[in-house]
Amino acid sequence: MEFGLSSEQRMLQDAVTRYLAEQSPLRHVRDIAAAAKPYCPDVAAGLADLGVPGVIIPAEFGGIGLGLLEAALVAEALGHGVAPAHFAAAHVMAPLAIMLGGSDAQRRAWLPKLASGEATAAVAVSQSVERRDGSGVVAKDGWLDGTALFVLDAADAALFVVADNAAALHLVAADAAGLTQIPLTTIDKTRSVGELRLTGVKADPLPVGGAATTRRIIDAGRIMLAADILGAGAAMIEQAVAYAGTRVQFGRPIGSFQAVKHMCADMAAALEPCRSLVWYAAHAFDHAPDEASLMACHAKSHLSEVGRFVARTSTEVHGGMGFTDLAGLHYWFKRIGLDRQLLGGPELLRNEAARLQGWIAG
Amino acid sequence: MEFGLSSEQRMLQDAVTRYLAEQSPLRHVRDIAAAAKPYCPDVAAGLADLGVPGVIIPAEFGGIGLGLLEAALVAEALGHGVAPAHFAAAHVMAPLAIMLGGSDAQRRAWLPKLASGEATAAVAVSQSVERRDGSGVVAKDGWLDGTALFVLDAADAALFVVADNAAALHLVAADAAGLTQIPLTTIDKTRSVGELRLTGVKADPLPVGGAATTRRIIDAGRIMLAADILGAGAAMIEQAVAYAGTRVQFGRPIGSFQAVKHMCADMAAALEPCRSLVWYAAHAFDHAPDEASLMACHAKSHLSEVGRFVARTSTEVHGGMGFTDLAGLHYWFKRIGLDRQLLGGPELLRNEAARLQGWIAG
Amino acid sequence: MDLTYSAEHQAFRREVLVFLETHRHAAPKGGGAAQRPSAGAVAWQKLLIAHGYAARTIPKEYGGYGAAPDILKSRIIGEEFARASVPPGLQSQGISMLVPTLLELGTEEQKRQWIGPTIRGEVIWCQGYSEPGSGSDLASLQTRATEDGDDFVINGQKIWTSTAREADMIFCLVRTEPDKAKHDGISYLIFSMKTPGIEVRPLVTMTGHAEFNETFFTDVRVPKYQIVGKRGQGWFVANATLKHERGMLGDPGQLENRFLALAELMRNETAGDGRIMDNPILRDRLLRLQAELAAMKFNGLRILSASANGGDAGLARLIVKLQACELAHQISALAIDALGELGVLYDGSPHLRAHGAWQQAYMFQLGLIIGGGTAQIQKNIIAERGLGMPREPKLAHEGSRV
Amino acid sequence: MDLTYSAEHQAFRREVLVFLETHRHAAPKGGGAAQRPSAGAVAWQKLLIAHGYAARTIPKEYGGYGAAPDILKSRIIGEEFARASVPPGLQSQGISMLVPTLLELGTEEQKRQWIGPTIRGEVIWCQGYSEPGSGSDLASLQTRATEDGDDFVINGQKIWTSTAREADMIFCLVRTEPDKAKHDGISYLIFSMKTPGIEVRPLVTMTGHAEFNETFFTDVRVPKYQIVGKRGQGWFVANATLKHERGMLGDPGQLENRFLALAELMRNETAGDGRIMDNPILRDRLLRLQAELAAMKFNGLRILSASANGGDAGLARLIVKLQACELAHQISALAIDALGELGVLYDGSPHLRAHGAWQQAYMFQLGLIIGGGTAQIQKNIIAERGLGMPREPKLAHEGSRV
Repeated sequence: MEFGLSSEQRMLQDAVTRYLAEQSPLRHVRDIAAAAKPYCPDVAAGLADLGVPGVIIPAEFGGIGLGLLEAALVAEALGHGVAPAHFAAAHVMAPLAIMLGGSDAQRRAWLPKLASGEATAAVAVSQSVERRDGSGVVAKDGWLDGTALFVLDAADAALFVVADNAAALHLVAADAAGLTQIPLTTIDKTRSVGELRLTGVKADPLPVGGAATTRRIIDAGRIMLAADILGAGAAMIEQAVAYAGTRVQFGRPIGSFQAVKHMCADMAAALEPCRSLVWYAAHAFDHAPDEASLMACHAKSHLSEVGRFVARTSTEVHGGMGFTDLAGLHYWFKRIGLDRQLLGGPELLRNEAARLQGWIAG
Repeated sequence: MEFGLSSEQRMLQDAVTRYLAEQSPLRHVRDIAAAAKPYCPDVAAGLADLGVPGVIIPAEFGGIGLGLLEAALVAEALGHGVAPAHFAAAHVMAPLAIMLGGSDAQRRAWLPKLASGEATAAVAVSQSVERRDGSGVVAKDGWLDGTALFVLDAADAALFVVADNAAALHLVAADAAGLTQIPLTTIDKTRSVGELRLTGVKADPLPVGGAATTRRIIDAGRIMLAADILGAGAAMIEQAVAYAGTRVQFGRPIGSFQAVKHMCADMAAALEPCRSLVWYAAHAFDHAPDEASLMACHAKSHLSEVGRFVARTSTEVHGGMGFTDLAGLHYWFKRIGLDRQLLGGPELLRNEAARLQGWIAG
Repeated sequence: MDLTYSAEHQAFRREVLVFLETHRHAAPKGGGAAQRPSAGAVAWQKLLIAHGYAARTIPKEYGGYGAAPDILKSRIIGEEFARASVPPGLQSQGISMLVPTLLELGTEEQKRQWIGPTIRGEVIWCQGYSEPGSGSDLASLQTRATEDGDDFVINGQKIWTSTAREADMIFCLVRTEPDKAKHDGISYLIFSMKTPGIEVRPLVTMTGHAEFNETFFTDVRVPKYQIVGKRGQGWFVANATLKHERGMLGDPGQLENRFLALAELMRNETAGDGRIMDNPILRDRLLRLQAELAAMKFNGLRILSASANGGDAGLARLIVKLQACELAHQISALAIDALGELGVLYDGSPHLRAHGAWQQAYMFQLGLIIGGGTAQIQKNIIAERGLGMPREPKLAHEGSRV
Repeated sequence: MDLTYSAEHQAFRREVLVFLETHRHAAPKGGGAAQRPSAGAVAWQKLLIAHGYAARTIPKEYGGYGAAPDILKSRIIGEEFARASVPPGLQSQGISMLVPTLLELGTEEQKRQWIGPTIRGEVIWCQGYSEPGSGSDLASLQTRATEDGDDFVINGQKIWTSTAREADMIFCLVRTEPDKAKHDGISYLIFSMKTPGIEVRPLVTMTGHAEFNETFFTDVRVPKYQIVGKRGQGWFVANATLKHERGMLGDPGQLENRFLALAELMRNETAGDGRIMDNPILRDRLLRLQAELAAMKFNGLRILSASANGGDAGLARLIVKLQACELAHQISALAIDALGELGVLYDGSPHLRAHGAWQQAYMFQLGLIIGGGTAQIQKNIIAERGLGMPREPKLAHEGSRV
């Protein structure tokens, strides 16, 4: 009985945190953001050296074969460091889709490349979360046609894992005939989101599990986004506390004013239990599959609400400085803002959680 | 162009406030509460001397013939003083029902008695707001059968205004054959709520307006409850500010601590605009009937939310003392608690507001 | 992360189950939470102590079971008694607060005299800390104890003395050195509630019930040796006790039961044309609370793990009281809103649901948000101790602050 | 309560309508809000002044229209220009802040020199108050002006100088008496932004745009007579100006437009299987905001009535900034949530709705919550001035507080 992290787990997380602090400080994040290409190959290479791309890929395919909890710890570190890097889709959802849903041939073809970081894969499942007019992919007679919006970790992807309108998954190589990629620009300049247009693209379906596989990778993705918010939120609290300790107004550090102190206490009180919720959701994904979908909904929806509160409150603690680009706090603010809306906003997730428990029909 | 109160309006409100402060101080409210009969004939007589029972009844029937805004000012004063008295149903909804829906004979029979305070009338319309299993009144062939819950201002009523399941109104005298009255006990010991069981009671329908009359009196009742919360909430803020100014901890009045100060500021910032909302809703009831239902929904739902926040926060500012019976603050807390749930809780009212604007069907 | 139990703990759980199976017929009806336990409850308590299911880590020489501390075993006991709906060991301020204090700071004689009867439920205690003028600023207390020969003579008033009407004894903070700085002039005395000069008045709260009392002292004589710790050290003695009190609040098991009752209510009650659970707004609030509850529950497991490993979960522990009290209050608030008009019924009214428990809880939980350190004091603690933020600077005219 | 207008005001409204009908062809495109008005906008402004629809109460001798103050007429002008979508009179910090200050405290010469060109939009001003180290505690500002012959020589830095890049002139707070208590050592200077030694750097905010600037002063020489008020009285001069600024925030008309745009968005956009308006959770939030908006709108009418009668709405006025900024932010937050994934698009992305205005507003409004007195400072003001609560006691080591 041990609800906590092992020293190996801490080491993994610390390694990513330290790497980012050293190789991708705020200055570097700014440069990436300014270049309007929300993905940095150097950071990708550095993370690959730490084994990040293969974190959940089994050793037989060149990965390190860890669980979703370890992946969540990496996600938290990446959120904490507002890393201009792929992760939730490229290194968790996509490999998981192939591990769970792929044929032997598909696994052998892609998992080693994904594990080494030689190739990355993007994921297009937004339509399986919530239908949207003008979007959707039809699979018919071995061909794919349509549009997929909000494709995650899209930049430089060699492979796309695409859900069709029946929530079945297909592999589409980036150079497939009939495929057009369009980048979408979001508030968050540290992550890449895109659009795919498919016109008579040859389908390469993942044969195992069908919609159940899609469900699994969405659960995993939600937990990763929750962990990302956790890390980003924790970083925002740390920055607020540090700023409040040094910023002097009325002859005293603003952190000695009860109003500021209580804003920080409220943030900490809201976020700290979230850490355990994310740990448990990730743990349940591997070890208590019956609870996984529900816990993924809860983790993502609750972190979205707490994250919004923390993002705003930390900015307020920073006063005018928090509103400027000088402090750079907005990179975390926007990261949390993006996470909230991907793979289902909190209202949608809570409704899904009610259905999962049989409290309402559907 | 004058959005504010005339000196006559202020005088009316001040008169009720002063009367209650002198003749129904907290000590008296406690006695009434302890006696478990949430209605005080002495206070009723005193309010009758001020013209309260006839506030909206035309002069030709012995009332003072003022508008709903004046009624709202009285309601606010009664909430402020946690008056153990009838009002929203007995002196506004019931006379209004007869004024709008009654025949000449019904008006001549009842309005003079209601205006003088010689008789009071209770109102049973809960089922027209939201259906509830085990409740409902069927009108058939001139007879009423069924059960009406949450009858407002029930104690000592000589007359009941009862809505049937088609939202048409009927007058039922308290001594009608087949009528049984059952008191219901709520958290609020200053107001009277009851249940009616009707077994073959002779119906005396209000002939004019049908469900439209019911709609009007419910709008009026909601505005009165909103005004009641406004008064009770304002009293709770006043008490919190006064307590915080005298209670000393850590060598200073607790009101000098920023946390306490901001709790009071938050209460005031939330409640103060509500005053204008209540005024406008009451004004619209008489002068802009197209807006009246919507504004009644907004006033009641918004005051319910703000009222809950103020009730809780004022109690917290009082610390342990606010939780005891010694301070008596809970009389206001419970008054706000009862108001919230009567004639539709905030969620129901907001949904109704959306329908009224055609934003959803229904 | 390993949510399974070791072989030793699994074996221990089986032992507990066997005990429950064997002895549950002897358990008193109505649980062990009554303020003055019945003879049956005292007998049950003795049986629990003999088996190590109560007073488990209290040394044998003082009447306890004498086991080494093992927080997981304590949890297993709690879990299995709850699951079997068998009353667990007695809970009282004497057991949770006085006994640990005596163990830490009492004289050998005090330990031998008081611990045994207290843990067996034979002696009931009340706590005399708060005063009408000293709430958040407890150290400003004014109840005076002046020396007179071999006695202290006590005059003053305490409030929130929850079991004062039933109690045999009181552990009480008094000011013995009025000239010293406020934290240094306090002593911790224990004395009989039957001592002449003590008057207890029930304190009715907003729930309409007298869950607490006010206790008045007029020339109450207490022999000087009935002090715990040294004269003037009462503040530090009391803080040792307060530390133990904090652990009592925010039990996620209890919160979970309230939540499940709420979910059931929303599935079973109807309003308008459907079940309350079909109201999307109220349902959304329910699910929000469920996520928060899950977070608090796993946060509790994290604290437990940290303690079991001899560590301290830090911030995760400091936020428990604030968050758990708020969550409990919000659960009750939703229940009241879900019931609508039925939710305001009280005091045995017709149509009352759950005997009015939701309204009562809603109000009592507001008291818990305030009591035992208001939400504002909790936030100061979280910010200063948990986040290391600067304390309020000293005032121009003032001495020190807690 | 009378929401109709008097005969005089109804006649005035007709006059305004006639003017609009006659002259609207001459109005500049794109409104009058540009920071450096075009020649067309300046011409339009002159026409408005000539008819009393801008600079209405500024005395004739300083270039204004010279009407007696009538807040209802001002409101009628505002309403009808907005309804007709015709650009109203210029708005700028020079017009709203400097001009009233000069009228109140300037010398006759200063009034004659600056008010006319400022109200006509020929001279643009920026405000030099805040510094990186002096935000909430504005009076702690450190920009120094030392005497040298007939000049002050200024060194230091200002921040949030919103129109510094376009401005001809600055009104600026500087510390002239470093030895005096902090509020007593400040002077209010006006000088040209073309003075040697001034450097302006755009200040990018979280929206990605440079809505503000930082302004640096290195040995900037300003003749001593360019002071407003007396030396060392700058704090009091500035407070007169700040009083005027507060009136600018929280326009319910603008809030209402945002709300209507949000309601339209929710009726027109779809998600899942229906319109967003059919999502009960998001709809419930919309209706909550509508009720708050109505309360703020009528609160605004109440303030207007009080002012028209020469009174002060007190608390009703003090809470406006806090509530209106929060409401604006919540309206944008709901729009983003309603759009879901579409709501995070920005910067000209494909599928972007409303040119990204919702996200930009969401962020900019957070800036407004902070700027011009943070929410915390607003709450201090509400509590102390509105509710009469005690101020923070003085600190042991400290002087005074704003």
